[in-house]
Amino acid sequence: MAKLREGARETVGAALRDGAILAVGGFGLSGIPADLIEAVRDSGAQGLTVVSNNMGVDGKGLGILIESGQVRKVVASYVGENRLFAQQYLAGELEVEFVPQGTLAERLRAGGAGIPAFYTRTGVGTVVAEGKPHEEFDGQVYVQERGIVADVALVHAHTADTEGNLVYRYTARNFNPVVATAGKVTIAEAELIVGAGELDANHIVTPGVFVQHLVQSRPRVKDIEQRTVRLRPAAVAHA
Amino acid sequence: MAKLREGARETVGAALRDGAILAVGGFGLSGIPADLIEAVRDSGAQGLTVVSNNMGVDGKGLGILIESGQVRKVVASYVGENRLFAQQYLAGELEVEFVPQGTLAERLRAGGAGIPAFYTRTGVGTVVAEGKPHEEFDGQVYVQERGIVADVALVHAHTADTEGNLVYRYTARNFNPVVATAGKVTIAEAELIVGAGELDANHIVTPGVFVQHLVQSRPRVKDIEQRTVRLRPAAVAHA
Amino acid sequence: MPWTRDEMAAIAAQELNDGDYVNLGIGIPTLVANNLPPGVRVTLQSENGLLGMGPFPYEGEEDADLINAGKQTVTVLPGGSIFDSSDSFAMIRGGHVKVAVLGAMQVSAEGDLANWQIPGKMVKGMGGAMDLVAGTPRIVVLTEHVAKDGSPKIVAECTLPLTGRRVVDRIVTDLAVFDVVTGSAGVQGVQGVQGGQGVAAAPAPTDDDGAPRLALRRLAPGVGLDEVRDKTGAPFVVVLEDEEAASPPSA
Amino acid sequence: MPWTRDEMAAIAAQELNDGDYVNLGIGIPTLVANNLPPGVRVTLQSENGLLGMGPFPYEGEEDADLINAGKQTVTVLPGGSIFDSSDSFAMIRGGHVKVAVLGAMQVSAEGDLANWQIPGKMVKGMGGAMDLVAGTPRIVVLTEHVAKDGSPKIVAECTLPLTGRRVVDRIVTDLAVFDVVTGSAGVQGVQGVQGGQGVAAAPAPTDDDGAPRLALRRLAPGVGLDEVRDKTGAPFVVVLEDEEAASPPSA
Repeated sequence: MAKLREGARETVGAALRDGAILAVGGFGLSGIPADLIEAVRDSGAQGLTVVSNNMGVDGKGLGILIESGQVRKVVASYVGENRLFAQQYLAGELEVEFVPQGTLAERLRAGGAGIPAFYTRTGVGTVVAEGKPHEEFDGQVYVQERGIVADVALVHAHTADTEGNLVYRYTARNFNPVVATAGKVTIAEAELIVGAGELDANHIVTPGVFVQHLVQSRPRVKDIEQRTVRLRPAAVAHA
Repeated sequence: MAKLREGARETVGAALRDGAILAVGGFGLSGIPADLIEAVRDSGAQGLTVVSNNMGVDGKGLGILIESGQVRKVVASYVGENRLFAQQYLAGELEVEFVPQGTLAERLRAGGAGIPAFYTRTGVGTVVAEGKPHEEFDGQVYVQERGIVADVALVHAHTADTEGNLVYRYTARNFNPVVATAGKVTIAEAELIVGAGELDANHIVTPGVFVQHLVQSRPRVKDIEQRTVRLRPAAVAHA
Repeated sequence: MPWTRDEMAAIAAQELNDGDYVNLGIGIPTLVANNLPPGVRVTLQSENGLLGMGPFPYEGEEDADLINAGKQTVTVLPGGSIFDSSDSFAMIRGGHVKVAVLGAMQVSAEGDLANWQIPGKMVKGMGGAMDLVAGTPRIVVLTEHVAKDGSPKIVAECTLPLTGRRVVDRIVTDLAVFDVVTGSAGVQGVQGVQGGQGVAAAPAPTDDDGAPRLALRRLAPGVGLDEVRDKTGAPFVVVLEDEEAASPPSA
Repeated sequence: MPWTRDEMAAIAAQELNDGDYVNLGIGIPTLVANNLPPGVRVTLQSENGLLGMGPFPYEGEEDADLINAGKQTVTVLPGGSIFDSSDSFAMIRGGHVKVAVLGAMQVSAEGDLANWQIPGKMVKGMGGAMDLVAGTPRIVVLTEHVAKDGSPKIVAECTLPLTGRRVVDRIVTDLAVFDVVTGSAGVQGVQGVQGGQGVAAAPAPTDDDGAPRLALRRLAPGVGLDEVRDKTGAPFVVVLEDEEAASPPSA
């Protein structure tokens, strides 16, 4: 069964329906499936619920789906600086569910792992725990959080093989592996696609079983939100 | 802070107390921390609760702790062919809690991840769910299972660096990574120990934060429980 | 003539579609890998942390660090991957492995499975079987029709401790193939079979409470319905899926 | 004279022991890494999936695939490791990262922390802060003593939405250091300070219900107790930990 698909647009378009729950990998603008997000825009699917740690910035990353008005609800831990997002939110056009970052990661992992609910101390005594079941274990109070299963999951990998196995590069890994597990249909884009057996089985982060469709990402300069550098030590002169 | 220790015996002896809960990596005899298990025997610690997928075989792996009579309770998914184990169990000298393999893995992961309890379909309607809280989510009934935190966790890695980062080899990985997270004190043995930076940061499976002590394992021929092979195709004669 | 173990495995293998991820239990289920239909390539999962399990290694190439869930030395195919036990069962519990083929001590008419414990005798443990039957969308049981003492393995209700309740979808034995069906699913229209060798329509179990029930789907060549009835400890309806299995093509 | 931001960071850094795994929040907390006591080497965790975070890269070596939780380009030190977000928070929630140094909008006398939301203004989200305060054994808050409008950040009760309840262990400001203590813990024996510049014993808060309370531990050089009282919106006991900080050595 071939997982490799020709176009991001066709692949995402075929998988996405109006009102779908979409889980998207990435942290800030790092490791986001940029081609697949553009394909969501091009699909024209409306009323989407987007589950992702961040919502990009104005005009970049998931920000483009805010611009296009396709998002009905956002489930995220941090929505950063996105003016249009703020406008839509304040105008009541956008519903937002804030989820602590670790709880969000665990809810996605749980959804992918067949775990409908788990308990965490995170958020106990705060607004995020309001209305949720609480339970005491060994004298500590915990709040129950639910797993998240997405209709479609979109991830960005550095290298994939034709079996759908994925590896990531540095912190571009972030939410991608858990998002990959949480989709009923998972679509991965990869910068490099190699043949089966070219990745070391011991190094694979996302086994192919989680990936239904794979597309080659197109070359692009990756965005950096906070370009921070240090001065080079004075060069040592060599004779 | 140096994590590298000189002897398995001294390291385990210093960490272990009578009545301790011990979590041990490995699947069957594959990937077991053989030196560390011998060090437990040598420590003489009594009344141990041992959490491990299997209990070795007679005289091998965790079987040696059954022989030495140091184990009070076993938490495992499969205890295989271990006659002495059977004797001690039937004589009431040994308490056994059978836990489905996936639930055991998840309970160890949960314990290490600060999750006191989670829900699973596994075991619903069977003896393993008896007496445990049940809850319905989206029309399905699930049983609540608890995280496991061990006093001491013992794991076997293929390669470690001096920061305690671990990588494993093929299916000798098995329970080791989750066991490593579940110990208040985690002791790792490794076949090969390299300097910090010699392992690719992207390939590390167990980050050093989970490992308090590291010892070099001594060379030994690894046991194989079921040696299964196939016939080589007839050699092609070359001129 | 009852089916051989390889024939049984081949029947179970017909369940599998190209590209499926499959977990095969110890015993007869392992034979499924060698009896796949042409053009069907599946990826085998071993719950100790291996996807893309290959054949046994050549002699001298056994590796203690590369075993399957039955603790047998195996190989990993190109495109395979290694992961830890919690990730392995996340895969299983989450329903990502689509089919599991398992052995059985007993299967009930409602699809309950018992395959891990015989009280009074030594208890070995359930291993990963409880997770597999709870998490995997399709469970196929592959077993001899009767136990070594001749007693039925397919029973009205399991007397052995359960591995899972209402988890089995299909039972393949050396004598017959049964489906566990719910309500009228899968038994629409046909309430018996025409022709064949003494095969006659059986009344559906009268309880109509939505509980799953057994439907006989295939008989091994030359095996009669009476023999299957004799050796089966549970009521079943007869809804052969493939008349060619019981009678020669009519055209 | 109030402490500078680097001095504040150095005080917070005294919390850290050689070999500790530490998470530093955005803002002043990031300065802790540059102000460690001699001989103390700590490993920095960044909750987006990095352990062993190194300094910013040299210009031209920035890598969009290697950032910290503040979305700044960083480096990874030898011995560092990369993991996914669920593993990162397993580490945090499980208490394996021993100390977190965070900023604050408000801290209450009981150690409640508010640092993620100002209702009515735009809500940006809590990111990983709720997980960090819930899971990390020791939470140090590093903040200016008062807000930009001069109002106290240390308050009897937080009016802003909480990040966590009873989670803060120590507060380091530009004026003073406080501990959040429970019962008689940490305030045994000493009920005030001797000598110093107008520093006098303060009565312990009368409620003895086991709720945590604030203890003043250090004053910045030349900063008086009255100033700290004026600028602090919560009662506190005075139990200076280090008399040298308030008065010259007596011998």
